[in-house]
Amino acid sequence: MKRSFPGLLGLAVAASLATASLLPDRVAAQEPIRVGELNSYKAIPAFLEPYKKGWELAVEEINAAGGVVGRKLEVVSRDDNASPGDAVRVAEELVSREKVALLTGGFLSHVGLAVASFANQQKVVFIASEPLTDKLVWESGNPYTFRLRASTYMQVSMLVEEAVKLGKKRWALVYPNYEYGQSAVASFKALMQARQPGVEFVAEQAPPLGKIEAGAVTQAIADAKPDAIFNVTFGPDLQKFVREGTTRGIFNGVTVFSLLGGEPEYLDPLKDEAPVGWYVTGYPWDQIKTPEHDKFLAAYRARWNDYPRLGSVVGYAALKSVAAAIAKAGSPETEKVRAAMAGLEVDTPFGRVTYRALDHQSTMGAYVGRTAVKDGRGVMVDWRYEPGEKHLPPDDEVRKRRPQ
Amino acid sequence: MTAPHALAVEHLSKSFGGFRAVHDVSFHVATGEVTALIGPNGAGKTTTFNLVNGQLTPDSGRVLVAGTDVTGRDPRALWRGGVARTFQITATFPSMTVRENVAIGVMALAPHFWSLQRPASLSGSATDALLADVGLTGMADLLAGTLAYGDLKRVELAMALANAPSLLLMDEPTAGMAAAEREALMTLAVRVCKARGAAILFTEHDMSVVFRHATRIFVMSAGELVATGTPEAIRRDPLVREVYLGKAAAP
Amino acid sequence: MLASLLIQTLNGLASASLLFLVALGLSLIFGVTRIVNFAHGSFYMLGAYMAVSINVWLGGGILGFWGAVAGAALAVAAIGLVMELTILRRIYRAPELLQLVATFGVVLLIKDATLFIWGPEDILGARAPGLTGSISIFGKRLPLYDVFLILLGPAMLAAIWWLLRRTAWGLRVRAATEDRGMAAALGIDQARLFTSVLALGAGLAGLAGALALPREPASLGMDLSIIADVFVVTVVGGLGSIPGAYLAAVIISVIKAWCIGLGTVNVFGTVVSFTKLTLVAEFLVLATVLVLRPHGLLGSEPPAQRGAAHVHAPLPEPARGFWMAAGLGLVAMLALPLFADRYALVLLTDIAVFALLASSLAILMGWAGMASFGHAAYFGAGAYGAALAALAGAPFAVSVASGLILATGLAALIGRLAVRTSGISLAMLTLAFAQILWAIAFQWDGVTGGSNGLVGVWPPGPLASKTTYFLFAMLTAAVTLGLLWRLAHSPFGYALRATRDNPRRAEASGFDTLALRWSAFILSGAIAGLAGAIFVFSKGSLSPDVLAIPRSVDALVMVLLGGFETLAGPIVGALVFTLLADWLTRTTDYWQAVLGAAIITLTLIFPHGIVGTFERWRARGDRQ
Amino acid sequence: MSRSASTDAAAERAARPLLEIDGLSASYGRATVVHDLDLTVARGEALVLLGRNGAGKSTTLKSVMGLEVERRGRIVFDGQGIDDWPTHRIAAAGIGYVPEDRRIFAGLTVTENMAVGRLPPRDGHAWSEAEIWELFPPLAAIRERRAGYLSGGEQQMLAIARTLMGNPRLLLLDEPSEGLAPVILERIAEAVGMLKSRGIALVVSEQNLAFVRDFADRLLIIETGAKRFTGTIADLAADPSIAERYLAV
Repeated sequence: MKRSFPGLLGLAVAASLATASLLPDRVAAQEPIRVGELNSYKAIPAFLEPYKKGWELAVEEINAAGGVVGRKLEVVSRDDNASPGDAVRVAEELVSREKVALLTGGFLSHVGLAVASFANQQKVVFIASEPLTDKLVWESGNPYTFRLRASTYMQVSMLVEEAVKLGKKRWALVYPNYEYGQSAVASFKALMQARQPGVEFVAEQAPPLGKIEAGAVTQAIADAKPDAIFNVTFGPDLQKFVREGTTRGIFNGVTVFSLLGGEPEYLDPLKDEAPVGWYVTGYPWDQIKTPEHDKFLAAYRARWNDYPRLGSVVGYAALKSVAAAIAKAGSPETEKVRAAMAGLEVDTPFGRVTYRALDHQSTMGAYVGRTAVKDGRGVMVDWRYEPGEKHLPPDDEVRKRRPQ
Repeated sequence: MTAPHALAVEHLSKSFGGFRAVHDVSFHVATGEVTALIGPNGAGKTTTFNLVNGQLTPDSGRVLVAGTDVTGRDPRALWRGGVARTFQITATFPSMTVRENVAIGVMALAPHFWSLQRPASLSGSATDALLADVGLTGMADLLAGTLAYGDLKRVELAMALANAPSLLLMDEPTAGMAAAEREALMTLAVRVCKARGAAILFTEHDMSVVFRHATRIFVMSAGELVATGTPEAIRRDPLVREVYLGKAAAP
Repeated sequence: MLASLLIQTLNGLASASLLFLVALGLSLIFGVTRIVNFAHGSFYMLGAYMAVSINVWLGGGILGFWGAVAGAALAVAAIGLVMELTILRRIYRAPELLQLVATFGVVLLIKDATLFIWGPEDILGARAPGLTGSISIFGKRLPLYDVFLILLGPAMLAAIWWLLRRTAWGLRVRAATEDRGMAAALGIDQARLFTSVLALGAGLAGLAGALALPREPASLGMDLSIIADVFVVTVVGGLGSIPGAYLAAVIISVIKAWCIGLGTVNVFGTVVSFTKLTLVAEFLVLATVLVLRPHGLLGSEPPAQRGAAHVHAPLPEPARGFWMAAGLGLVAMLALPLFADRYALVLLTDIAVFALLASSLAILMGWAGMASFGHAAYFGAGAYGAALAALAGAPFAVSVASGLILATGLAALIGRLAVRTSGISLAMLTLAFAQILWAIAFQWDGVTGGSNGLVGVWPPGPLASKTTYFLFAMLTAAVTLGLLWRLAHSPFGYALRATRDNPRRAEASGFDTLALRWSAFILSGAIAGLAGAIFVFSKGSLSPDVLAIPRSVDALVMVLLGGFETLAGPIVGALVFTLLADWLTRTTDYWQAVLGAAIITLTLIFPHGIVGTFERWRARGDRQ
Repeated sequence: MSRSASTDAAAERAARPLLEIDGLSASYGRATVVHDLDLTVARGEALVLLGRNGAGKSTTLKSVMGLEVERRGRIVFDGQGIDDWPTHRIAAAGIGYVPEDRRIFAGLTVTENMAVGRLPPRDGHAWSEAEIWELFPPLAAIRERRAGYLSGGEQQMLAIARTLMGNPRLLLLDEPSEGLAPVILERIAEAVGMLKSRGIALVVSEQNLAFVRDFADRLLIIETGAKRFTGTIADLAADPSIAERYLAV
């Protein structure tokens, strides 16, 4: 019954694949500056497809204007399979095989943190565009990681500004059961208690992400008889929440605050069922009338024949940040770029933002306003731009939270 | 004191729900004796058999093997106590060779499990002897899963004998075999057991096998032992003829 | 309070109906074809998307809504039919779990196709005309549509009961569920019956998807968010038991609704958030039920399907010269850093880790005959154990050992309960425990870092280099696998396979089969834990996804693609799967679809896994 | 013209044996069990396959049915080559199969088991439940009982009854006497004899010569998958060496 090595034939099959994967690609001698981009495209397509269009537009603009430091910019984009382990491998591939100058991207917080840790170990600059977790720049902050988007804390702070004005006493909280929802609610509680003594939190619902039992959740909230609701759910959860809550009449006479609720990604699918009068952070793309946004909007529409979502702005601004950093550094060399990132100023569709030297967080803000339904779709009204720098804790506190 | 019986069953009873499957059954098998347990379907043969081999625990009564009370012991403990068995549906390890099958039977006696060496029994003399006894030396390297049924029966017999048993329990050993083969198998089993000093208790539907090989026969009906005796006595017993044998026993 | 509880119960019943509808199809399909249809959630998702499009096409209104519901059910039924005709029909005789892998390929295909056709944005469907309002119960409002759903569940239960008990088709289905070979011998066209069952099952899932639209938007996450729940419902109810599935759906949904209704409660000074329990409620129910009743609430021991029964392949002793060849191969691998670039080493480090993980699973599946759907539990435990020790300042070796010990301990604990069951029950029990562990890691912020996980877990000193870490990983994997291969033909390996081949004979030959199965479980967990510990130091961070279902599925796919009854199979599986995924994600935007198609193709070409099928081809060659 | 042609064809078919097996080999995975076997069964004939278990009797029957074995060779039933047909089509063509271990549907009632086997009438006749109760009176009393609760003898009757509902021309009985008490055997043998008298051809695989004595037309002894002897019971009796060798009684 003795046999020769059973796997030989199987290995032969694998070998043909191996040659495709294991052998390095040849890199041309006269090359553009390569930027590594990685994101969870297949897991979060609703946000990331517009995001990709955003950065593609930015790259085209940059290269049309002659590139940076005399070289074209080339983005090598990868799917990280929404897995930290895969993301780290992809990052390694981008760095060691594609020879990218720096990394950007990220949506999911845990993936962003994993890539940040990799960036720190491998000494590669990582400009995290979207991961919202406060830890990315604070508790787990590191010298090589920077973040563009306003963090969970900052966005909560923007809404708290409005909430304290109303003086509602009994609050119900609903948030997806993972770090983003938890820290949003923790920040909300802390900020509210500091600024409005006597505030009560009468109900707390933490449905699993993407699996809200909306009927039961809205009913439980109604039973607690709150004056106001602070909602952190988004995506399909938010749509279910809105529809069930409306049918059951739980929003009647109750003020609702909803983080991210005004972002087109989450507001548009609701169409004429979009909630009315909710306080939200978001992106009223059709109403912003600043020169920098007008220019972006026109270019985006011309390029993609579609209107931008918030993801488009983030993707666009991320690549603009990359270009600005390299331009300021005068070279794509890591340590120079890293030095340039501290205090870097970048023009984005939301205006000029600064990457703070203190904690590597950019001051990109968000729009805060209320929802309404116009022409059969959800829009933001009474909105205003909240700059990011207004909603960051005092420097001392940041230093305490960030390892120095 | 005479030597203890190979098997003694004392007042064994077992019910399932309200159904009295076995009621107050007592019998014994002497050392080296070949005995058969017969009876119509549903008479309690299989239950009795499973009470003896440890798959079932009796509600009351005792099972003694070579004088030791083994009531309620599991099949593993019985194996270590010298009780071997074969199954009605031949039980072997089809993904392994005949030699491996037999060697595994031998292996369990002296397991040095966490050794990374191949089991000594694979090439041991005990395995060789068993293979030779049942006439399978030439087939030792064939996969058990590819053997003909009669050969499989012999593999199983060799596996069962690996613990040098004092008692071999055979559940319908010749089920599914041709008459000639039934003879051959039972002759082999009896011969090998005699040589090794093992007693046999078997259940069987083929009366010619029973009458030819058993020196004593136990007849069960409706959960009770209704007759015990030599083949000749059983053949003539009118009660046995009525409940079980029918015309088949006509001389 | 009582009124709230009542309303929450009604909420639960409404959710239960949809869950039941999906589970119903899965249960029917499993009963007759023995296929664990992983693509069932995809059918549900497709139903929702189809209904959206058909409703628009029909111009909305009453006709549009109900026409869309019917149309979506039919369209998805047609897709199920096509899947049966083109894929499943070819692999009914392969080992059962291979079909699961093929349907996993279908999941990937359908997901990308849906993205391609309907785009990335969630689509909120129309409400049911006439059922948009609500009724008032004790001053609380219950949507009319929920009332409709509450009634729908029992109505569908009755309808299917009637179909199975009172029609000729139902009689055939029941007969084929017990013994499909015999049914064929009585003149029942098995192929047509399977096709019709697949179509009906898929249609029911599509129907549920369409009917879910008034409550939830069509989104690309629908497939995976429901599939685990549906498996749980089917198994808790008892495989193949239709009333059992309804009962299980009701129990799980009502428990969840009650947890939500209870909200956050102060119990003797401790704040307990029952709503957070909904994250894992169904798996707690599953674990409890299966430990107490291995065949589910209303299930009984599934009859063994003849003809489909799998005869395990022999595991011959390695030929002379094998160890020499393996040693040379290892030396070649270790010399690789001289030629390959850093990324190749990183990729091979991953492959070494997954080869260990897959081999550990193959011990269970191949040697012991126990499938685990939750093998990520031990991998993750190894990773967490190692990471926590490292972050606490332990030296590298101690950290790896900590991971190993944690994984081994967990495997011992879970194995103790799991090895008493077998088949799908065992597989689902391991899944339940893995999910419970995942939920603990996900929630226990103070220790595990919650959903964000832990960062900064890099190996110290010389091992920090990718090259030395590759050498370490490769050498560790090689030594472990070498010992494992020796173990396969040690007394333990033989006894284990004997237990798998024929537990009663093994028991009668003096082996403690339960202890053997348990030992295999522990050994398997230990090796998976070692893989996890090596993994975490190669990645520098970890999050609960190391414990999650996709990781377990990946391991299963590797083992089955490679061939689970061979020693080299899991390694080849890990190699092929990792390289394929790596290559495809870099090559095409629609890599999920291509990977899905590749998996399906591989299962069709190699029904016994790549190595296993080659072995069979050669065995046939030998015979002729 | 066409009418007479079809009559000719029918006549020609009627003249041929009902079942012809030519050069059959069959294997399970790695094990080849039947080697190059030829046999024929005439219309209404009862052929008994004798031989030890594993000799290939069951496999021969399964091969005819297209069940669970890999087979090569030619099998012609009623003039049609059926060796590449799926099992259900073979059953529909008029071959009934009663497996060795009966394989009744344990969760179905007796009548439901029979309903599963029901096929359209053949040669103008369809077995009715009443005829079945007549053939196997014990079944009538337990018609609503789940088959899983039946005794071995009752299960054997049900297995035959269920197959009869398909109105077979040829009945394959695999070891019908296996595991049954002698008193039950007599009843089953009687029923099989009745089926033969109604014109149903039989292939019975058996080890128990006494069981088939009353209805067997011809015996065929197979060993290790090949034919060793064919003839009547009288032929067998006339050659004591054969009886000695294969049927030590």
